[in-house]
Amino acid sequence: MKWVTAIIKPFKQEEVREALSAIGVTGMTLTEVRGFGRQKGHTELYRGAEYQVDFLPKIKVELAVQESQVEQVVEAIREAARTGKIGDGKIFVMPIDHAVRIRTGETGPNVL
Amino acid sequence: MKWVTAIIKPFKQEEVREALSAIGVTGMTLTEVRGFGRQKGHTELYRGAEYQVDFLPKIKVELAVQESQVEQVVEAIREAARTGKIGDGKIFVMPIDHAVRIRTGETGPNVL
Amino acid sequence: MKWVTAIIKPFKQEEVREALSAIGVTGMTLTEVRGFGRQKGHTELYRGAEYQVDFLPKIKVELAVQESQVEQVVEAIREAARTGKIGDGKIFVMPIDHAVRIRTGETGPNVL
Amino acid sequence: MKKISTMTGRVAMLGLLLAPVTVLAEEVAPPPVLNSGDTAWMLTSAVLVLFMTLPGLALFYGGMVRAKNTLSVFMQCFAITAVVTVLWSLYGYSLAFTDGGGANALIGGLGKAFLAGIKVDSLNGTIPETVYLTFQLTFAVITPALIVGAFAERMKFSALLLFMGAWVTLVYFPICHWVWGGGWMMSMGVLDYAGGTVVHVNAGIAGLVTALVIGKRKGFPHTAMPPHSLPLTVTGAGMLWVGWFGFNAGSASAANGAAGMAMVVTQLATAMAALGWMFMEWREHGKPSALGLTTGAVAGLVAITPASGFVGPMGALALGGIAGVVCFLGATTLKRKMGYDDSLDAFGVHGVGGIVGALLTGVFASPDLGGVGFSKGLDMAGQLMVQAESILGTGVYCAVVSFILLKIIDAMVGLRVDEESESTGLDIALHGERGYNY
Amino acid sequence: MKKISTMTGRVAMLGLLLAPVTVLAEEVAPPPVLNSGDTAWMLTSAVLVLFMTLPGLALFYGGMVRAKNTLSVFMQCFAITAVVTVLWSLYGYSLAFTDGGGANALIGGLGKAFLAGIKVDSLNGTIPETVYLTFQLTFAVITPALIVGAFAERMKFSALLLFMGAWVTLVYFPICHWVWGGGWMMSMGVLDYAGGTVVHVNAGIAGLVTALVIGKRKGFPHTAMPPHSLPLTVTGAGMLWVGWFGFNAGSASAANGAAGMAMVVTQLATAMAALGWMFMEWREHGKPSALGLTTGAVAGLVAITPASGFVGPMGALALGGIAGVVCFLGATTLKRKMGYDDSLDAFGVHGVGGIVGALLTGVFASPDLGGVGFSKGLDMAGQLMVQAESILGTGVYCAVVSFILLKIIDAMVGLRVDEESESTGLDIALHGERGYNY
Amino acid sequence: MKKISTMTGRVAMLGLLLAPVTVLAEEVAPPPVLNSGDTAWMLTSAVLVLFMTLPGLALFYGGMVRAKNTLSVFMQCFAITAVVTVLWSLYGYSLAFTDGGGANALIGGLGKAFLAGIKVDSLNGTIPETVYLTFQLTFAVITPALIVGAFAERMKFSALLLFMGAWVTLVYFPICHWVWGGGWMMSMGVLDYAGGTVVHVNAGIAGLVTALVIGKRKGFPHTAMPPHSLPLTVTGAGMLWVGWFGFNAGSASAANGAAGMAMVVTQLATAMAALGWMFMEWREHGKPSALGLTTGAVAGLVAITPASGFVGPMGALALGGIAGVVCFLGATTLKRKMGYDDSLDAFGVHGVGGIVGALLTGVFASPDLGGVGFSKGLDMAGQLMVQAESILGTGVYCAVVSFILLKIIDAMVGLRVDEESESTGLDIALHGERGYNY
Ligand SMILES: Nc1ncnc2c1ncn2[C@@H]1O[C@H](COP(=O)(O)OP(=O)(O)O)[C@@H](O)[C@H]1O
Ligand SMILES: Nc1ncnc2c1ncn2[C@@H]1O[C@H](COP(=O)(O)OP(=O)(O)O)[C@@H](O)[C@H]1O
Ligand SMILES: Nc1ncnc2c1ncn2[C@@H]1O[C@H](COP(=O)(O)OP(=O)(O)O)[C@@H](O)[C@H]1O
Repeated sequence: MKWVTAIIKPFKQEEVREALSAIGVTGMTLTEVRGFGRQKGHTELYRGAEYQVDFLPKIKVELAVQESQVEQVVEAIREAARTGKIGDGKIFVMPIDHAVRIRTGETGPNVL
Repeated sequence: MKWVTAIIKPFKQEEVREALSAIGVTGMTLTEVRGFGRQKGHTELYRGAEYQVDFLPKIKVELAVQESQVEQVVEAIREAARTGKIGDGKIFVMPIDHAVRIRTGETGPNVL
Repeated sequence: MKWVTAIIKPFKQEEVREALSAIGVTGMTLTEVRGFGRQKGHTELYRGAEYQVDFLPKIKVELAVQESQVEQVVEAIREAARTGKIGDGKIFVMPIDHAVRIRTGETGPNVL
Repeated sequence: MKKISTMTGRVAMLGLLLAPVTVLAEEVAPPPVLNSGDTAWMLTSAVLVLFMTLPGLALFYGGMVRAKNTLSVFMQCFAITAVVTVLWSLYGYSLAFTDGGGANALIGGLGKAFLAGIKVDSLNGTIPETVYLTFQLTFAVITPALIVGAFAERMKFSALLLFMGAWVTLVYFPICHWVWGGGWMMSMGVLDYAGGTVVHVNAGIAGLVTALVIGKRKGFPHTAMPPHSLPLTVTGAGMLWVGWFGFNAGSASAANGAAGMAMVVTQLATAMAALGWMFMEWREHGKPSALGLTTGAVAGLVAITPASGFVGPMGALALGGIAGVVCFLGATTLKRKMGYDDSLDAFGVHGVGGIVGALLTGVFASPDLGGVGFSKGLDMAGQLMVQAESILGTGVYCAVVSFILLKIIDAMVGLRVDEESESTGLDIALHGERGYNY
Repeated sequence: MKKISTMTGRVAMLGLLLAPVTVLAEEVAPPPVLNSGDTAWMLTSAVLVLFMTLPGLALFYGGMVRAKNTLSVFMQCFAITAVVTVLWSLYGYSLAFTDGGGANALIGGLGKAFLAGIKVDSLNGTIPETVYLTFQLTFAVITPALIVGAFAERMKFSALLLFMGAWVTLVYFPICHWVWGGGWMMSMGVLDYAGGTVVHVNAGIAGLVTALVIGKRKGFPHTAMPPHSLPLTVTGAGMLWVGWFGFNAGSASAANGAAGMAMVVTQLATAMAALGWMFMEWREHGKPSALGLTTGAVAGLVAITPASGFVGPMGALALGGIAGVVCFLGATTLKRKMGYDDSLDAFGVHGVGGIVGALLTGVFASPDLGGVGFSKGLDMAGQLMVQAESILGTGVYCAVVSFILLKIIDAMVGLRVDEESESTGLDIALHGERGYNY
Repeated sequence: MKKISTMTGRVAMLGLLLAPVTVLAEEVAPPPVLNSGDTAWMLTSAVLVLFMTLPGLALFYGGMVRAKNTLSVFMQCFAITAVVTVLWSLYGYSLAFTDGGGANALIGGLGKAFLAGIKVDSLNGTIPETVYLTFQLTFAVITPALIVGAFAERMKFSALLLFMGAWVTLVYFPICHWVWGGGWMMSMGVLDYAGGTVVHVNAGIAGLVTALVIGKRKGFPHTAMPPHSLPLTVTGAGMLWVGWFGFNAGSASAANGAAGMAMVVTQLATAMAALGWMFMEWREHGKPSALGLTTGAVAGLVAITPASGFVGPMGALALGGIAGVVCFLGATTLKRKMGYDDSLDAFGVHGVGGIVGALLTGVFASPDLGGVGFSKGLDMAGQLMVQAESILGTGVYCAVVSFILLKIIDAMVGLRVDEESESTGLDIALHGERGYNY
């Protein structure tokens, strides 16, 4: 089982969820995060003083998937989240040792 | 050392923290997240229009634990977070290569 | 590639970002989290009743880095985030299997 | 407010004794004419008192609950306003403020049901009757809205509508008639300028009964349930404070010296009560809190309400200081000891504050303490007895009827939401909305 | 408000017929003197109506948009206030309320441009002209601010300033003159006490046209765009409710029985409309919502506006109930069917509510239904015709001129922000600020 | 406000010269009688000015600080209100507004300490003295509350209570006496209708001194400290705007033409100042911000305050425009150049705006510019000199005494919280509460 973490643009959230549902993903977890990267931030005003805001609002999508599904999932996110403009974000895949469903105590592939 | 990530129902936060403290866990980090899964969302109203909200508020509990403690920790979370109803959440265990305590620079098991 | 997760004090955010930029890190993702640890919380008042708040506001910094950079990155965070007082936080390093830049589809080291 | 208090105001102004003038005034007064200044102030006062509920009290209470229940509280305040307004026009005003004939000691008549016979040029004293009835309506609105604090975060909305409709009809309208409409308490000589018993004791007791009948919130008192947005609460407290000048100074029914004195004593008592609560909290817990300071202010406003036409400035300072300290104990020690879950301290602040204020009115109205004097034929002991009787009368009647109503409604539709709704929060469970989508 | 309505108020009070007295009053009236009570109420009313916009409407609308656009809405309400205030002093008041000579049916003159000749002791009726002109100004401010609801979340700020400056000049000032300044609608005998057509139909139609011209928000109606902070919205609704007493009861131009009756009927219609919307929503969707209840209240306030000097209490209840139900359909079914994106229902609530209210004024003004009667020489059918004509006249003129203005400004600077700004949010894109930094 | 201004109002109305009438009026005036219209407006005005502080200013400031300090600001505004209210009743009113005998140029007497002798029927002009003293109290409340903006986010609450208690006693009460109570500035003929020097220059200078003595916030100006909730701030600005009509138009002490003219000029100056700041910001930074627009409005309100009884509408437009531009420079360029940390621009807006307004009053009061004329025997140069002297007198006295008080209190309890508390935030560190628990 793998842990897929994707950082995406907030307004792409709905499209990504739909793309994932379309390929049979039934669970995921989202977090509001702030991203720093190549995409430049913006200037804000406060009483006539300007200051630079480097962090931009992003959404972090995290989901555990079967090893066999990883490629498909990454692909689905990539396509749905892509605008082609800087700041589209990244996807990272990490290993999972073990998973448990709290309700039933099931472990392994059944958890998903 | 392992990284345990649990997605739980918000009102179970206190019980989970207590269960973990009870077995000697001294540190953890919580994040407000939104979860999508088998548990269905709800309908919201806006000026007479209904729309479906699929994401539900959840709490993500993350904690690094000694390898030897993993099972006990997973068990404690599972018991404390369980209601038996859909949406109770999952627990994922991932590998940690390395850990450092910022204050002291200590690494390894002492970090926890 | 490694996934570095650091839990730091909120007011250290700017210094950590600068320290990382200084050593050439170009991307990272921040999340507001609540931390439980050795640092004791505080008491809050509600209509004359006191209750203990155990969770303290923290910032989670996450960034993927090349294996070769890990040490330098950890060091930079450690120095920038350190106050020497309890609650400074921890740094965890985890393995990444695979990474993709959404915009371009690039994978591997180029993603960063 | 109301006839008796207006007279009292005038009496005070003339520096004469109460009773003879009242009689005199009734005998020789020329037909009343509209006074545009009095009308201007009473139009404004009606606006101010409505502002106390919308959005004042809604903010005060709405900020204090958890985020998942905030809209339910706002909604309850608005719905109560709407329901009571309609009932007031149908029969409430008539029951409270017309002559009930043989039953007049207990209830008014139906002569003005549907606001029949009230014309553009109808007067009440020197102001249009329309203004008078709207001003009184705003009191009928805020009283049930105050009760919301006691059962917040767990009552069904349908049960709330039924309860509030029945409660104003069977509890508020009669008690209002007793004190201001010519009923038995008025005859007894109770001093209640702007509603210490009618509004605050009444709402506080109803709140206590409701909290007991509906039971504690899941997790209370074990789980901390901190206010989700104190800036909203403190903002609401500010609005209550300023709106209360309509409540108290408006109860003079005129723009005159009585209104002015009510304004001063209201301001002084509120300030002292705020400081009183603040210092108690500082002493007991080492820190003064914003919620404490502002709750103290509300306690002061409550306590000065019955007294605001009868006490002098220094009496008001004393009364306010006492109220701040006693209500602090009411909302903290008493509640903890008794173990009921009065979510937002409707009883702790309004019940306790109302009782303290009503009793102390019987003290500080004393001319020796700067007040305007007691009701005809009463000395301090006598007045205190009358005040106590009116508190008791209000409390017992209110408690019994409220209890019965709650039991009936519980049997009909259930008072309380199910566990799942309570843990999801009333906003989504009952109203299909979330307070915030940041 | 305004001359005609004040008279009507007085007429009603005297229980006489409208026309003869009007003539009489004009013939024999002694030179008017300042009445301090009337002045006090009108000073207060001006404050209340400004309060409706700042911060009432700003909160009502600002809470309903997404967090990334909230400041843009607040900003628009404030900027409109500032711009209209300046234009009013330069020529607006003069165009609306002075005699336009030969063109008087269509527009006033420039005799009081720059507020020339208005002195400390100038009077309008029994109040200073300064107070009168400020009271009227607050109406000129809120009308364009209401339109904001229709195009929220996508208009350029520069385009907004140009549009609003031009719109009040070419649409509001003339229509205001038509109805209250001596223009053709006034001559026709239209009954519009406080601005059913001038303010609400006008703003509603302008909103509809703007929504159509500027197009839908990206993602509408597919993407859910829930209000980011309903507590702000509901708070704003409360402020609108209380401020509206300045709007309607202030339109009596005096602190008298007419003001009092306007206050009562406003309260009753609002309460019924709130309940009407609530029950419709409950029936249709199984849950009553806070936004629904408060939107219903606003719909009631809108609908009673033209009627508030002419109907009785029971007529107001009926009118409010109808308005609540019809506006519910307007903001939901109608909008969905037609597919336009009136973001915050400026048309659905103010347009529809204004039309319903203006028409029903022609019904419930009937003495048989408790009203004060129709304009001279008109029966119900006749009055209804006049009301319909004034709605139509306002609607068509407003629609045509608004459309032309929007097209010109679109050509000049572009009406709409680019896609990236829309998705970032107007707050950062246009104003360099974020609403919240928690 | 206050005796002199009321007279000025009347003078303006009569179109006569100031001095003779004053004398005349004092000689021949019949015993004053209560005017219910004036009283209604002054009751309302007192409510409006209190509303400016609670919750207006609390919201304006409370939204601008970081989330972790928001309650501390709300708390400070409320606590100041409570403390000043009590001191006002004990000796403040007496020191400010009674005759100080030999010392009268500098301070009043103690004849009305404890509000002794103030009865329900005591009058001040045509209104009850109780109303007059409450109205004046609301000015004494808001002045120290304005200072809060200068040292927000770092002062100890205990130090704040001590400082504010001492400051109103030793700075505000005397200066209030100087200008309005019969002191030396009044004798000199200064024109300060509603508190340009007494309130705004005074608070601004005290703020500047406090900011300098207490030092910069940790991280200033390096770290961005953006407002945590601009919707709260803008809402507060709206409340300040509407409440200010009580401040300025209430300073007529009557519901008359002077009040009406004060209302108009207040509205015009505010609108122009808002636009002035907005356009400056747009030019300098490419974007107009909501905080800028509303701060400009506040700057306009400040600047028109001393002038509001003396200038005409077009003078007000000019004065407002100038104030908007100059205060923009004060809160941005000046602050950056000097490097002090006036957190929320108490000096930049109130100090600078107050000075600009007080000086320009000496210009636009000119009858040639539509004003009502200068004080007896003064031409523009003379009046300007008097205005400058009063600014200087206020500024120097206030600065010196504030400085000494701060140093004493610093030695006693420490002015500033420790570093840890500052970084945790005052809400938790000092008050044991958090603003938000979403
Ligand atoms: N090394 C990294 N580790 C973790 N998150 C990163 C990293 N680099 C970028 N991100 C996240 O991805 C987002 C987009 O990255 P950015 O460099 O702006 O654009 P792009 O992904 O198109 O190259 C950032 O805002 C940040 O949240
Ligand atoms: N594959 C997944 N990856 C990450 N998080 C998941 C995954 N599946 C579910 N979750 C999280 O767990 C929560 C509960 O899952 P759900 O399927 O609703 O119920 P249950 O865990 O009882 O089967 C979800 O709301 C989501 O936050
Ligand atoms: N085992 C853990 N797993 C995950 N996060 C932890 C763990 N222990 C501590 N933390 C995080 O680190 C923060 C600081 O830890 P704490 O024990 O208070 O101080 P210190 O790091 O100085 O020893 C905590 O608030 C929590 O967010």
